[in-house]
Amino acid sequence: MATFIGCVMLSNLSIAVETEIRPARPAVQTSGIAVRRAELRVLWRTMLRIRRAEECIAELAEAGQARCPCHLYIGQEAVAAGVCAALRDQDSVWGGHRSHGHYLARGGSLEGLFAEVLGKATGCSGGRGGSMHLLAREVGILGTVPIVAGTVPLAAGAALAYQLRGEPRVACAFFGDGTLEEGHMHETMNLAALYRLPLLLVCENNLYSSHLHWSERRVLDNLHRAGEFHGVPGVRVDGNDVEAVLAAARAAAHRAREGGGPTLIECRTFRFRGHVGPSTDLDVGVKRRDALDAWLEHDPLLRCEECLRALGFEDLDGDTASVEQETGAALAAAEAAPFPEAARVLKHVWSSNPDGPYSPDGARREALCAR
Amino acid sequence: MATFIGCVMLSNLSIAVETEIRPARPAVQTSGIAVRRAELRVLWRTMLRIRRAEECIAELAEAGQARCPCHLYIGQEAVAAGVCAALRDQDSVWGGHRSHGHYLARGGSLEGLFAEVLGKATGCSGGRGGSMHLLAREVGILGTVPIVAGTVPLAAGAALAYQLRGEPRVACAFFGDGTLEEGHMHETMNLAALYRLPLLLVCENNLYSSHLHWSERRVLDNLHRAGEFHGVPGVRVDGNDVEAVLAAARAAAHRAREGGGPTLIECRTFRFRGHVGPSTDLDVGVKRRDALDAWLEHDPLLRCEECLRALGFEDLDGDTASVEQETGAALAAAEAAPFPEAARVLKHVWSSNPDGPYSPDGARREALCAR
Amino acid sequence: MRALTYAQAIREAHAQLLESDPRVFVVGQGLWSPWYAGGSLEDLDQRFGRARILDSPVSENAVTGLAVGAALAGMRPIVFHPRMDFMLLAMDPIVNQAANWSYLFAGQVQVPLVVRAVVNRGGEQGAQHSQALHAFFMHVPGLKVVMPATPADAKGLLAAAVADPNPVLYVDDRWLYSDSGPVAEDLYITPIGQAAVRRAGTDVTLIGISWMAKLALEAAQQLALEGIDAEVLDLRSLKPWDRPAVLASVRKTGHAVVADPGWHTCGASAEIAATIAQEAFSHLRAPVERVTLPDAPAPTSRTEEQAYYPHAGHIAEAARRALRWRTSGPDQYPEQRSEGPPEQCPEQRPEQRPDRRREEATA
Amino acid sequence: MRALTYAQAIREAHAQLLESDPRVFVVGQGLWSPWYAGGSLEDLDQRFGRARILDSPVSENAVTGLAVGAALAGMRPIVFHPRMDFMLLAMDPIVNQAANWSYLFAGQVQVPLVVRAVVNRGGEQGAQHSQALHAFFMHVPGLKVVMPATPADAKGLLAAAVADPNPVLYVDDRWLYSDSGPVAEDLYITPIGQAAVRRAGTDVTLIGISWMAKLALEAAQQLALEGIDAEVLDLRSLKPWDRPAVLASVRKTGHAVVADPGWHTCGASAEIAATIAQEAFSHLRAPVERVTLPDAPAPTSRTEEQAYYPHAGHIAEAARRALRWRTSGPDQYPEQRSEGPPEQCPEQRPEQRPDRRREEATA
Ligand SMILES: Cc1ncc(C[n+]2csc(CCOP(=O)(O)OP(=O)(O)O)c2C)c(N)n1
Ligand SMILES: Cc1ncc(C[n+]2csc(CCOP(=O)(O)OP(=O)(O)O)c2C)c(N)n1
Ligand SMILES: [Mg+2]
Ligand SMILES: [Mg+2]
Repeated sequence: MATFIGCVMLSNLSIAVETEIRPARPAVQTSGIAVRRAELRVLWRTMLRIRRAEECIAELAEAGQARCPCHLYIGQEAVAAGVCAALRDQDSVWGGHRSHGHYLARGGSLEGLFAEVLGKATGCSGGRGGSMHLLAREVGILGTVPIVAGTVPLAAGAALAYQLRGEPRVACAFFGDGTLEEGHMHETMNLAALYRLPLLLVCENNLYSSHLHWSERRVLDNLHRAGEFHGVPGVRVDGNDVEAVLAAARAAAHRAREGGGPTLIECRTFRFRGHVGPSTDLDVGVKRRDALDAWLEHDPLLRCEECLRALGFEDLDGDTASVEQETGAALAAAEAAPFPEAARVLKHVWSSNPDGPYSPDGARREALCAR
Repeated sequence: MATFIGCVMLSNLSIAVETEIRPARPAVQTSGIAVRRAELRVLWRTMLRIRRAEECIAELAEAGQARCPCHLYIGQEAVAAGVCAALRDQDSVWGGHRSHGHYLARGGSLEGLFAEVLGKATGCSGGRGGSMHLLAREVGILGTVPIVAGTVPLAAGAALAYQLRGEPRVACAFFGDGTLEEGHMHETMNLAALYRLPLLLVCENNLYSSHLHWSERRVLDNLHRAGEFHGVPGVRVDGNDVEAVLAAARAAAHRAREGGGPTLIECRTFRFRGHVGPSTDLDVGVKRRDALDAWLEHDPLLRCEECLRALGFEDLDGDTASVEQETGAALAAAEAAPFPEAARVLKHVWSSNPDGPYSPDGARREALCAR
Repeated sequence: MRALTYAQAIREAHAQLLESDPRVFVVGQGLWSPWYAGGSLEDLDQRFGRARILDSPVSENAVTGLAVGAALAGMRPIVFHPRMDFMLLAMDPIVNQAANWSYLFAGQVQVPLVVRAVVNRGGEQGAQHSQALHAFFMHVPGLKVVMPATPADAKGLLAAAVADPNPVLYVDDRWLYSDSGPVAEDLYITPIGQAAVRRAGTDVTLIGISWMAKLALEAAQQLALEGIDAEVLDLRSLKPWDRPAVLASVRKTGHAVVADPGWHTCGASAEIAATIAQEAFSHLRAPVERVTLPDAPAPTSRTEEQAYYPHAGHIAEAARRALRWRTSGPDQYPEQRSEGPPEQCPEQRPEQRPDRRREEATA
Repeated sequence: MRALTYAQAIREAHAQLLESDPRVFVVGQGLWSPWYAGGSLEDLDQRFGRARILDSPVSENAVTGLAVGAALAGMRPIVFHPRMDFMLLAMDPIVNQAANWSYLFAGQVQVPLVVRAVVNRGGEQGAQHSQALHAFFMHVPGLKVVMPATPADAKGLLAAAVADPNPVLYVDDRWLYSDSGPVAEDLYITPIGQAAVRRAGTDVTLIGISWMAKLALEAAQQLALEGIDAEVLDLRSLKPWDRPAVLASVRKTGHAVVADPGWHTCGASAEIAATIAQEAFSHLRAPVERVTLPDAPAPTSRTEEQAYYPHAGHIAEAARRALRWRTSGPDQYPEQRSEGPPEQCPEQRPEQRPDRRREEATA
């Protein structure tokens, strides 16, 4: 285990890309960092899969088929795709309320996601969590839950577990810009620096926290510097540039795995839909309408696609069709799946106590089971 | 009310004095900032009053007469004296577990303090708080309580109240270096910057939090920069140099009163006694024994006294005698005062409900009252 | 009297309080949003300015502490938590600070603070977006707790909470927001600590909290069809709660059902049932029944959600059970069995388990 | 069997658990201090290294979250809170996270976490350094709660808590640290959920929690001199609690006193009393008595402290009261009166008060 006390170099990572709040017009060669051509195509496919799934979920929500609150990831796909491509299978990923993208970028089952969102027993969380609570241990999604900042200390704890066991694993927490307003984010950064935890802190700065623009919540636009006080180095990247994200995440993961400690990556991005549900939330915050128009021209998926076409990839339509097909099949399977039995409601309160806790209300419980 | 949103200048205050952890040998001309000669003498007297009171309380604790936990301020007197001298009568002061010095520097009654520490009904908190909970509204001590960081958001709230009412008042929170490890300190700094609150954040960095040296708790020695991320400017001063402290606090209070918002002042200092009680805690942390020897040569009271003598003040012994006399009289009065009636125990749970809440246990309550 | 919805009544109370008392201000999350607070704070920022209607960063702890400090400095803050679940981050300012300061300083200060906590559940939101934690705050000396069930009380109890010199937790449930009812136009106070008799009756007392008071009334209507005359009390205040009213009713009917929209163990229903059983001991003709949420977190799927939340039928059935006890005697009553302590279960890595050869003797 | 103090027993359990299971580690405040944990963790850092005995910054929330995450990642952490009062800052990781994750993911994950919370009171420490908040955690589904009263249980319940796949709150009271008693040398498990009969008796059941179990035994000795034969149960586990043992005893004696070192309203005593009154209804010959702390924060001065904390005499007196009920009947029993809701009281600036002319009608 690494020494606990020491001084972390703040200049370990030098690939910070400063981006304006209003994106510049999309450029084909974005970050200037070489990503292998085949790899870029995989990233694009990952983003496409997220985009299509989110559009499906938007429709399910609109139709009232999905009842749980759904926070859509459309517009931010490059962050999940880029970061997850930098991780290894045995690394763990932790998320929040807006985590469909993280789950899918890690390779989580589409059917499991749709089923979960629909409240089906076959959902990735057994139909107990809905959109806001996802689990896919087989692909290293260790948990996404919607208490803002809730999983970030947990990710640090997983990183501590890896360190204590001497495993070369990394924990990665995704969270939004608003999340840095929670005090325990700062506590966690101090702990991570102090214990030199193998931790990636990925801040998806989409400029909004619910209805509030960042300028209604803080005075400085400097989120990548959130950990500086504690000795956690930070970088800022264009979060709509999947190559830039991947490069920053690779550097940070490498540093973490080598015992260098945590890194904060601020990814500047924008959600094209509203805070929750399929709408666009044009009625809130400052500047949202203008910003949306500008960011739509900066669509991470289209940018990547343009880039691939410029690189000579001609056969993207085949991928589009296969993603379409996969999505449709997964949705059909999820729709056909059963809801959980009502009588399951008291199970799993305690682990390995299949009947749940003693029922306080014997009669009611019997009634439940009889339904 | 000032505009909420805007960018705070980080360079408003330029008097930062960098000090080493190990103090240099005491120098007669300390900060180079002109403080009027008469004022310096008052500061010295304030420090002396604190020192003598604390020594008395150490004895009361040792003798078992004071039973509540007492966190002594000996060694840090220049911070309370300097900061409080920069405040006005109607400003409020908030503190923590180690706040005898803050209370006395504001002019709180010695008898009220001794009585409180002894658990007497005449104590400044009515004998309900002991050493760790002090109140003296008549001198603007709005409350000191021992939950680490507990009163800092409260101080910000008082500052907000002044701002909302358009009063030219300032709230001042004293806290230790360990306190910045609590997340809500960071939340509070963001709120204070965002709302431009008239708030002084005085961090007394005595290098220890309980038994732990700062290097066992963080990787960087940079507490004055704690608010930078949020747009709260910070300065670092030699906390054993009462003139330097006063100058920094004056600048910060002026800035706050003018609508410039909060300032963090890190005062580097050292407690000569242990974390709690009269001992010196030589058995804990790294380097405590060496550090104590070095800091004892840097005694804020002696430094100020040397300075006064160099300035030609010859009659300091008279002051010493009068402080001695005042302390003795206050102690005698406190010792003679009665303990609270046992039957009072259920009172004040709710304000203006003199009998306290309904008693859950009627019989027991009667028994209580009969004792 | 004109009718308002519950949400409108809350909004009107805020507006009138802000109008009549310059010390009142509101701080918390969602105050500048058109949808966040379900209409209960709509446009207040436009009417009273964003200096008095402060939408805040996601910093529950410091924002609540800020309100406590402002209260100590002479203001009358209402700190708004759009979900009680998030308020768990603010337990220190509420429990350690607000609740204690009057006592700590022997009555020299008061904390005239309103902590408004919204319970927002159902809709497949799940375990972290559903909790009704009023029992926590009932447990803490120094706090008061109110849970209005009608539009009229939503207004009157908010005014009472603001007028009270103590920290008051005001809990409103989104399930009530669209309920409509008569609300007086002027500002008025519904006294804290007084239950309301929603229906007079002689056979059994149904004591309801928040929307369970509504269900209790529904249950009473069902029971009436069977010739059972239930008295329905809407508790309204949980701390202090109206012991005289509850005890008087139970002493009259001899039967009680407590219906609480919180968890069972150590919930509000435990306190009320224990108190009735102790203080109306000789009048009780059957055990006090408790209808609560089961001791489980909130699920999400519609099937489990449906099973999780009690209905009026559960309250009616509990009342019948109590009344059957009277007629048929204890032997007919199916006494509840505890499953006992759950057995120790297999570890993730069994070989690492501590030595269990020795089981310590208990006597 | 050799005797250990309660603090030594806790320390030994830690050492043996750390020795036998590499997944176990300890994190929290005071672990590298010679005095912070009252000897209950002495020198563990030297024996097991500071990587596994992590003294932490003053960051209760993140440190507890760290432990939750480590548990989810396969470790068996013990997170140490030297005072339960400070743990109020960690309610989110305990209540929103640890308690919910098994349920949230339909049993696919477990959180084998021990949260050790020390109650450290008396000594004129006052309101923010005295709280025993176990009732909060009893209320939360998904948590288990234990409160050992003897050195033997201090060891056995810590081992059980570490072995359990669920988050367990382990509450130890500093008032017990110097108590001495027999403790087996090897590691053993005291099963969670089982009460211990500390004294068999026939006339009244005294149910004690933590040091109140000790006082209950003292009370039984006082009562024995008067010819009253009390049965004493040490509850040991609060969630799940041993309903079969408690109910069996009360059905036998017909009288019960619950002695809980926590506040009254919505406390552990409420749940236990309500359950007894419901499930042993026909066997009870007097109301269940509750001996608790009064509903007030902890004072500091010695006079008030002395009045604040219950003594064995209070438990004995409660038992006598219950038994008198049997002989003399209800009319002799002084029924408790609530003071009713406190009156609205004068404001700091009365002219600013909301209009109170209209008092809303309740029916
Ligand atoms: C502790 C807590 N407080 C408040 C909320 C309500 N809430 C849900 S999402 C959200 C905004 C978070 O913003 P950000 O972190 O930027 O993520 P984004 O929604 O932009 O992805 C808020 C305030 C919550 N879920 N948890
Ligand atoms: C929330 C909380 N956590 C822990 C403690 C225990 N505690 C009391 S004082 C203290 C050290 C604080 O250190 P610092 O802020 O540097 O102040 P100092 O004692 O050095 O003046 C700690 C950890 C507490 N009182 N409150
Ligand atoms: Mg955001
Ligand atoms: Mg310190």
